[in-house]
Amino acid sequence: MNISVQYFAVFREQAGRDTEDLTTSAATAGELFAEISTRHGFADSVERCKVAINDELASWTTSLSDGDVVLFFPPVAGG
Amino acid sequence: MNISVQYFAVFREQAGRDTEDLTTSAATAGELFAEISTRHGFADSVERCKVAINDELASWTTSLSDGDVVLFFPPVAGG
Amino acid sequence: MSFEITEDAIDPVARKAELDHDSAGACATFEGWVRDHNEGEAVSALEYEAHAAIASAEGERIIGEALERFDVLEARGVHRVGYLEIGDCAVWVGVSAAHRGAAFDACRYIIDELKQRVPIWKKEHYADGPSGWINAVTGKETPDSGAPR
Amino acid sequence: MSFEITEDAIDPVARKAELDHDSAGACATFEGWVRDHNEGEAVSALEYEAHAAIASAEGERIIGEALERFDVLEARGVHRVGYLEIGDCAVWVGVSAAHRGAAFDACRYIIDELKQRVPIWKKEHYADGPSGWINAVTGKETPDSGAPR
Repeated sequence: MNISVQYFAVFREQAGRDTEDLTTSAATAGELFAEISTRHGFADSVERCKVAINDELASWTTSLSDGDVVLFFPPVAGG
Repeated sequence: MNISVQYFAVFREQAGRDTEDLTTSAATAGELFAEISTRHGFADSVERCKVAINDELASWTTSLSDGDVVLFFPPVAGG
Repeated sequence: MSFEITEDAIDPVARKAELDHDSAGACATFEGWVRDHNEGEAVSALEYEAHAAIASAEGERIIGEALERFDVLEARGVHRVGYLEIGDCAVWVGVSAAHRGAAFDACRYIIDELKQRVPIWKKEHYADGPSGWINAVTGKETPDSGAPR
Repeated sequence: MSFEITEDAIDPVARKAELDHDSAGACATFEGWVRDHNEGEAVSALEYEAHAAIASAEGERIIGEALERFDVLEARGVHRVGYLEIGDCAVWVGVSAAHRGAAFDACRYIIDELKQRVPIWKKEHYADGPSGWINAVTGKETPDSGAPR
């Protein structure tokens, strides 16, 4: 399955890139996060982060489909 | 004892005047209020009103002195 | 002077500028506006009366209490008196603090205390009838005979 | 549009005008300012980043929730992104209501939810050292290696 990933804020700096195209066997957004998190050494746990799929907030248990654009958000800190 | 009384808001309208000079035997601000309240038919109870003596907020048990200026305030309603 | 009684239109921008502080991360403000109704009656205007000297002193005292009780940096208040129309700003309160919790709490403390303690009265002018003095305790108007009874 | 992400300086006067309502007796506003310190460190500036589309949609959702939960008339919010200096307004929230309790409660609800839910991040620039991304959950910065580890 081909997925396009986008990184924000500290994730972008830790991954050293804005976006990444990859082939994965991860079934859900959460599985993909775990896979990527290990590779890039993300320090934040899944409970405190958020994921969006194709520009809509999603849950970690959402299934991935071929061609999805997956956005990983580190803990937010507006205001 | 000669006292000068000033009325505000609804008290002024109920008393029909701004100020009033009077001779009283009332020992405290509260006694004076009771005396005046009966005469002018003030509808508000002492618990909800306030008194000031010589331009400082005072309590109903404050003793009166000859020449005091006593201000009677109906329930406040700012804002 | 942290609290003021004024006959002029309140300028929230100028007042808020007095709250500036490099350590401030939060600013909470409250404005009381003349609204078009009270207790089910259509209101056309409001008239505010104050004992300016005592109201100013009591307002200052309340601001001082807020600065002591809450972890805030600056606090200000102003209340307008005279004849106000629908939409006019009758009272403004502003607080700055490092964090938002204290800013909100202090702002609310100040307006709550102002409404209970400061000698200011309002008389409502109704769209369809005579006017009446408002009683903060009950929210209802006090009988207003206009003459001694 | 009740909530907006902007790169421009926030204009609180223009925003507040959108809250006008003849039935409004109360207006509560909150502003988040860039402060000169965080967790004991001297801050020289802040950089805000957002996913604008998702942040706007989530902000709109929060404003909608406030309008449903509280007895308020109008509610608006705006968050600025980009490079901000000490004293700049990063976020503004305003609510009008007939009575002050609902105005305060809704204003606080909106800013609390915005800070928890909207995809906005801030990077602090320190007076004496490198920069760091701030973590709303702990208030501490997240390790920022600047490169994959």
